[in-house]
Amino acid sequence: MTALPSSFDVTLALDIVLLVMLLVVAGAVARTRSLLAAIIMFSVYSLISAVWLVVMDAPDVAFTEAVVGAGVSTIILLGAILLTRGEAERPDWRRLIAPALACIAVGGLLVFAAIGLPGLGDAASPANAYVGRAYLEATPKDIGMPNVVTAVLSSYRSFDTLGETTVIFAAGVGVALMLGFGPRASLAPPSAVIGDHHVVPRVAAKLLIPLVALFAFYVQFHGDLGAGGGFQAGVIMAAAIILHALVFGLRETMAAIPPRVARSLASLGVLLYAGIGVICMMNGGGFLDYDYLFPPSVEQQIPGWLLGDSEHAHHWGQHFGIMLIELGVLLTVSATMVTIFYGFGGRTVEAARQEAKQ
Amino acid sequence: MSFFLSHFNYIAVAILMMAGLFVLFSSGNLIKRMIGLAIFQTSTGLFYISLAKVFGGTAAIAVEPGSSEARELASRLDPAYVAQYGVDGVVYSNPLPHVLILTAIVVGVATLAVGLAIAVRVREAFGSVEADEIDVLSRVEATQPGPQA
Amino acid sequence: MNTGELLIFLALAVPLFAAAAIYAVGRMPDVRETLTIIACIALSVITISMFMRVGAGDPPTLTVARPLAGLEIAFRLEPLGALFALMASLLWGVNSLFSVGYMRGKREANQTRFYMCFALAMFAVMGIAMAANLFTLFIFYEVLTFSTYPLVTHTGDARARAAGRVYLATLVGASLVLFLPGIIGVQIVAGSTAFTQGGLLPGRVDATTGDILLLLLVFGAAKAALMPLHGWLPSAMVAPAPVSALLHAVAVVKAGVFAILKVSAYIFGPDLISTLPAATWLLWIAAGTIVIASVIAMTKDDLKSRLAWSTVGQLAYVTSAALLPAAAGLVAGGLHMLVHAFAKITLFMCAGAIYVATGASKVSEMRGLGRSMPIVFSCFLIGALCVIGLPPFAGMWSKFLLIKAAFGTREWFTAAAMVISSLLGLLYLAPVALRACWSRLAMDRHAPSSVRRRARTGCCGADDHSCSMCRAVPAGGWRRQLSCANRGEGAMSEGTQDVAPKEKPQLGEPGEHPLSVLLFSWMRGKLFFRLLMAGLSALGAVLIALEVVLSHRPVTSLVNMPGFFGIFGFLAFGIAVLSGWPFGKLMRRPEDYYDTRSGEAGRDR
Amino acid sequence: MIAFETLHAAPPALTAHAPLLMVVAPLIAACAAALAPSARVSWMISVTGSVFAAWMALAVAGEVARRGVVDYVIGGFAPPLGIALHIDGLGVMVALLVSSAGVMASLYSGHSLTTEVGAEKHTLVQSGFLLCQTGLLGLVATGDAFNAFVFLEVSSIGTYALVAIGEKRDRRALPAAFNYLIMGTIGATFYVIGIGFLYAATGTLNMADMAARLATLDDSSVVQAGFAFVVVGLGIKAAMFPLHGWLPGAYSYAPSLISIFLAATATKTSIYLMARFVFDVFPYGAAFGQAFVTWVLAPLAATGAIVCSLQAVFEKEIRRILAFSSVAQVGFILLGLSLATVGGASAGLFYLGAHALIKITLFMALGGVALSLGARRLGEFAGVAREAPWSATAFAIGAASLAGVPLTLGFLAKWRLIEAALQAGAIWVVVVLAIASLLTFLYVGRMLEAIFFRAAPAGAPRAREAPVGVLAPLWVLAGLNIWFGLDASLPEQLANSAARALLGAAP
Repeated sequence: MTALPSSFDVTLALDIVLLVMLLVVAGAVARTRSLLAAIIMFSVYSLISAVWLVVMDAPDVAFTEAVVGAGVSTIILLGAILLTRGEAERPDWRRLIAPALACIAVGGLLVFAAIGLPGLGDAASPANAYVGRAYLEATPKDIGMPNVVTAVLSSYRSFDTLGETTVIFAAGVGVALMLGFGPRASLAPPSAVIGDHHVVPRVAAKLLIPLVALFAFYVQFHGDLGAGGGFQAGVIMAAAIILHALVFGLRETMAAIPPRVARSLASLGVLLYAGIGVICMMNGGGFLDYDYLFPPSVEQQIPGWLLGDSEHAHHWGQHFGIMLIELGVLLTVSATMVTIFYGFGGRTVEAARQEAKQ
Repeated sequence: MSFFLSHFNYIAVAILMMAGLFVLFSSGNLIKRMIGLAIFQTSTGLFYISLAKVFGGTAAIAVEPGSSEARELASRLDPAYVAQYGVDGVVYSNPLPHVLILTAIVVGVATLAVGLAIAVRVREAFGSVEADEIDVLSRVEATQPGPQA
Repeated sequence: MNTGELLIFLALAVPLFAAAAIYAVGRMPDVRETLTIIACIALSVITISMFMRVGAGDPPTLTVARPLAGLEIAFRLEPLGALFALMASLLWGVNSLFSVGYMRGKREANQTRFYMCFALAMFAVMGIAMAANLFTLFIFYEVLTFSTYPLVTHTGDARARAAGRVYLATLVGASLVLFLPGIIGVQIVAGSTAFTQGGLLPGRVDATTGDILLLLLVFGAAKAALMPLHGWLPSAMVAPAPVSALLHAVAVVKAGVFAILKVSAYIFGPDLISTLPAATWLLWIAAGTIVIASVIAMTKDDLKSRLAWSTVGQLAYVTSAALLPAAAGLVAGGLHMLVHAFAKITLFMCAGAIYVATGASKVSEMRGLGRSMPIVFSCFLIGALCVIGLPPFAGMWSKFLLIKAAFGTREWFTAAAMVISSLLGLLYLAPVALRACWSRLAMDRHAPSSVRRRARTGCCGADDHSCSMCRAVPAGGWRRQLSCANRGEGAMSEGTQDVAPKEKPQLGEPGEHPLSVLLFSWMRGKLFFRLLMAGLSALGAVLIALEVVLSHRPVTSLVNMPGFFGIFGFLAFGIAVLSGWPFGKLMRRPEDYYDTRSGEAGRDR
Repeated sequence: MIAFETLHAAPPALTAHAPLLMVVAPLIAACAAALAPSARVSWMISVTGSVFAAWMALAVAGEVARRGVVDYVIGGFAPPLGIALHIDGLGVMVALLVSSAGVMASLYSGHSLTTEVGAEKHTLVQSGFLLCQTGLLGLVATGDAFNAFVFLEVSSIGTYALVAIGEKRDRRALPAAFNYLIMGTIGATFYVIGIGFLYAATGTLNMADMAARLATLDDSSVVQAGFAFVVVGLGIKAAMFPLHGWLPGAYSYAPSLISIFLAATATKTSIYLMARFVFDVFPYGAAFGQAFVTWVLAPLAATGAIVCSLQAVFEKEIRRILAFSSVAQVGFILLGLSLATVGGASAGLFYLGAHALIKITLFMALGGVALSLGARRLGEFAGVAREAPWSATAFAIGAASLAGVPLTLGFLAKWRLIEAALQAGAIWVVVVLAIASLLTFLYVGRMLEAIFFRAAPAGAPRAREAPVGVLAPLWVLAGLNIWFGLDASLPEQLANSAARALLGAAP
């Protein structure tokens, strides 16, 4: 089966153009010595790859890459260089030989293998014809949900997602251990940083933050139907809080959501996720088998109109289960992102203080 | 030429990965290493997504069978192709790698956060984020006795 | 548990319990040493009753544990082992009495550790003696190594630590690299390592495997100090005299030759041994060891060093006996092991007594001392004559049996080596005592006469040829004697320094006996070395030339290559020498890596 | 001798879910520990979670002994669509190892953390420790290749930070943790790339399914590259020579709780996963896999065993000695596995278990003493035996076991390795083992000489004996070293069934 269209194809053209742009940006990151430039380039890299992902029919991934790669990663990186320094030292060219050789060797192996891969877009390749296709066919029957990616993520491979949520939680624990403690009293008052004359951003932020939070909820609950889900929503929710911290100062935000509460929420999210699994188990199913989310006596009480579609009524367990675990993911991701920001942000102010003293 | 086009993605992604790895290996600056690592991980995601693309496919969000949208999507393609590879008359891209890469991206940002947090602490402890300078200071440290509890 | 098993259990439990008890009462020296003596007596009673029971009925067997499928830690009483256990336990008692005197006299540190390790070593020896299989024997063989390591390094100075490192590295290295693979090989080939009457392996191995296993097992038992794995023994003589006695007479080297005897008798069996070419090679090596060690012993001025080299030679007698293709060899070997133990412990105790009393450790310093310490030197003479094998001492019988067995199996070379070595022994051991008694005191005119008088009171030790006795000096007198001895020591060394330049030039080293000077002084000339090198080169050339003519057992097709053996031999020799170099470097390198200098500065920051 | 066939450790309702509960119990405990109001409570939660996981691992062990393999489907979707846990004899062995190490470490943590980490961080440290345990157990239990990656990361991410908090004692913990993070992430990413190639070739992620499909495929460049990436990735994680650079630092400077747990488990689980890929997933009969084992794995393992033992001989800091020794011992384990016989695999896995026990003993004893002394270098440990005899003796037992002194577990482990090598006719392996063991003796001798036979310099700080809370688990472990040295039927049984599970189908 030929993989390529016979005529010129817009998708392929976009694909190639975007990849070339990615190559250029990656080269620029490698060359630049200014860390700020490298971070901005990396942000651009993420954004371009998000666009490329849309072209490649992966809107969910594109969404995540945009919020995580271009959003959160950039914030963390900027926070980090604020605390360290802005220039990288130029390495001696002789010390580039060994890395270059290693990279050429690994790259050679990759290219060697890539030549044996089926061509781009081959619908008959093992990757696309076997399990991938099976998901597309089985999802309407098993889950009854249009977004197959969400279905696979939260139901078929829900254990992966539990692990992934745990990774996020672990990152929160790690950052809190590294940066979360210390002389918190030295937090600078917001006026010293922002000043009262920054009225415009404050008013704008007051307007924006609820909207951003609302959008987060939209992304959260729309995940069944279109691109979106707990991760993206969680990051967006965190963005709202981070915006608050940026405009009103970390102390205000910490007063509203103390670091300890943020950490607790992160762990509660994972607990919620794992708890759903255990409930399914206690009702006689396997771990995370949402068909057993509620015992049969409860099942009969659920009115048919709740899901809006009688045809999908037998998927009630799946829907509720996915909703609940996505909620757990949202909690963990947003709380962890806030925790991470607190870590870096708290340090930022301290560092600024220390430098002012000297 | 056709072979080159159909495998261009893989080769480009391989080069991107190596660019990330090169930044990681060649740079002595811890922050820049983390950037390299992030590029390396992101590019790995691009590789998976390339695998998942199906020619003529659409995102794996089910289109109502028989709807106008489904008809419009099918009309662009050879009916035999749709019949063979479509699900309910629509050809979708493979959702599984998307799911995997969603996970991988999240793992990537987690790694980035922890790595940068450690880098910040390194700066606070050693006053530098350049690996060479830290090495020198570490070697000095090796001759110092440990603190007594 | 019947009586036999109970005896086995007690023989193991008594020394182990003694070790624990000694540690527990370490702060009370009198109680500690009483405990040691009581344990010695108890163990002797046990081993004597074991010895009486041997041969009556089924040998009692005691299985303690099965660590892995097919492996057992088990004990069984058999004649050779009972003999070894008896010998060791009796000598432990004698040695303990001696140690009390020696250690107190020298005011050594860490005495509790000393007695505890000694008891542990006896525990290991009992395990070795009664082991029912090679696996058990190996375990206790290693326990012996580790429990004696603190004894060898007892003084704790740099020299002792270096000796300890050589000791441990050689013994552990050989047992890891050679002994253990050999045992595992036996396990794989025979499915068991049990000591079996008439041999475990006959009928189960081909000649090549048998050769390899024999080489691994005999060289692996490095405690037997067969050349080239003998280096640890002379270097370990830095240890205190009771420890040397333990190493040379009671436990360590005897455990080595005992292991070889057991392997030969119960793993291979005399019949299989007689068919293995490796046994012949080993006999040659043993013969070489006998002669070379005796020659080296002649050149040593330090008495303990001389005795150590003598031990190397005498052990090779036992090894030879074990490898002679006749059961008679085993009997002779067992007897020689016993006799040598009693004789050597006498000699080492005498050396210790001389050292405690006068501080003299070199043969050259001992001239004339016999006049002040006649009992000690008489004992020394008896021990020496026993080692040499002169009638009417016990050594005669074992040597007689050994040489007879060698002749009986037509191993002329071995027989010749034994005879030559006995003659050499006559040259290097007997004169020590004779010259001490009949020469004038080395520092006669310079040392205060009180030294001699005090030296006389400090000495202890009595002996007849097969049983040693030790006279413990009443505790009250120790301190006085000690201070006298120390003062005497100081005075004597001063005296020696004064004397040295005035001594009239001699052909040999001071104290070297005239026969030795006569025989060997010519070796010290340059011409001799040139001649020697030329002779060796010529010999080598002849051997290489012979290669072309002689035929060999074809092992691989490579053998057909012209001059293969010459080249192979040269390369192997070169590799052996060169590989010794980095290892030696490793062992002797300065201890900077311990970080002592900065460490000391560091810990008192 | 425990007959696992008749072991019913848990009621049937729990046993049915035991494979999963083994993984999820520490996870829930981790969340609870993070919420705990005080350090004491979090410690109790940690102990409870670890004990529960170990209990479940025992229940799984009984099931595996009866049924051979335990599969547990998650979410009600059978593989290849869903994710299933898949535990065989090998998995049980490693799971028991990890969970019991977790119990020991958590018991120990009650006292060690108070001196090594600020009090405000205790709850989070316990949480991170439990997450690490979750990750390792999940890695062992899972039957899905990508799920294994996720758990690999779960176990790693928290650990990086946990290593880094060793900065309170030694600031070198920070660069070491950073290095560990970089190398660990590269390893995990390589693994993901390899899985990507395998997925491209087979279309599935379930390991059993993948194995079945690979068996029908021709040896293509895609599969070979997948193999290479998976093995290199896991090789980094397993500290396989020469990819071990991260390990000495990470083990040396971490708080002792973390060194204890990592030293006993982290590289072991990666070796486990690598073994599953090399022998189970890839058709071992294929010339490619065999060539890899013979010409790459075995020589590297041998080189690692010798070179790293040498490095340990010349190292000055006592924890670095142990860390280099760990790398060398990984070489021993891989040498056993590379024999590719049931005997060899059994010996290698036996060694794996033995080494875990030995290293946990050593690091725990060291932690107990070093806590009060603050010492790092060998010279500073002079005379510790007088001041802390119980810890020092336990250390000596562990060290003797490491060196392979008879009557200890380590000796039997070496015995089995040499026996397996001789049986497989691999004389050169015996030679390598002998040389490396000799070097092991050297560095073990150096450590013991410093601790036992050297007097502390005047004015040096005095070590205090470790508290009972440390000594109790420590002496349990030291006792196990001796007990198994006298009767190793339990580990032998586990290793044998593990080896059969691993190589049952191989020639």
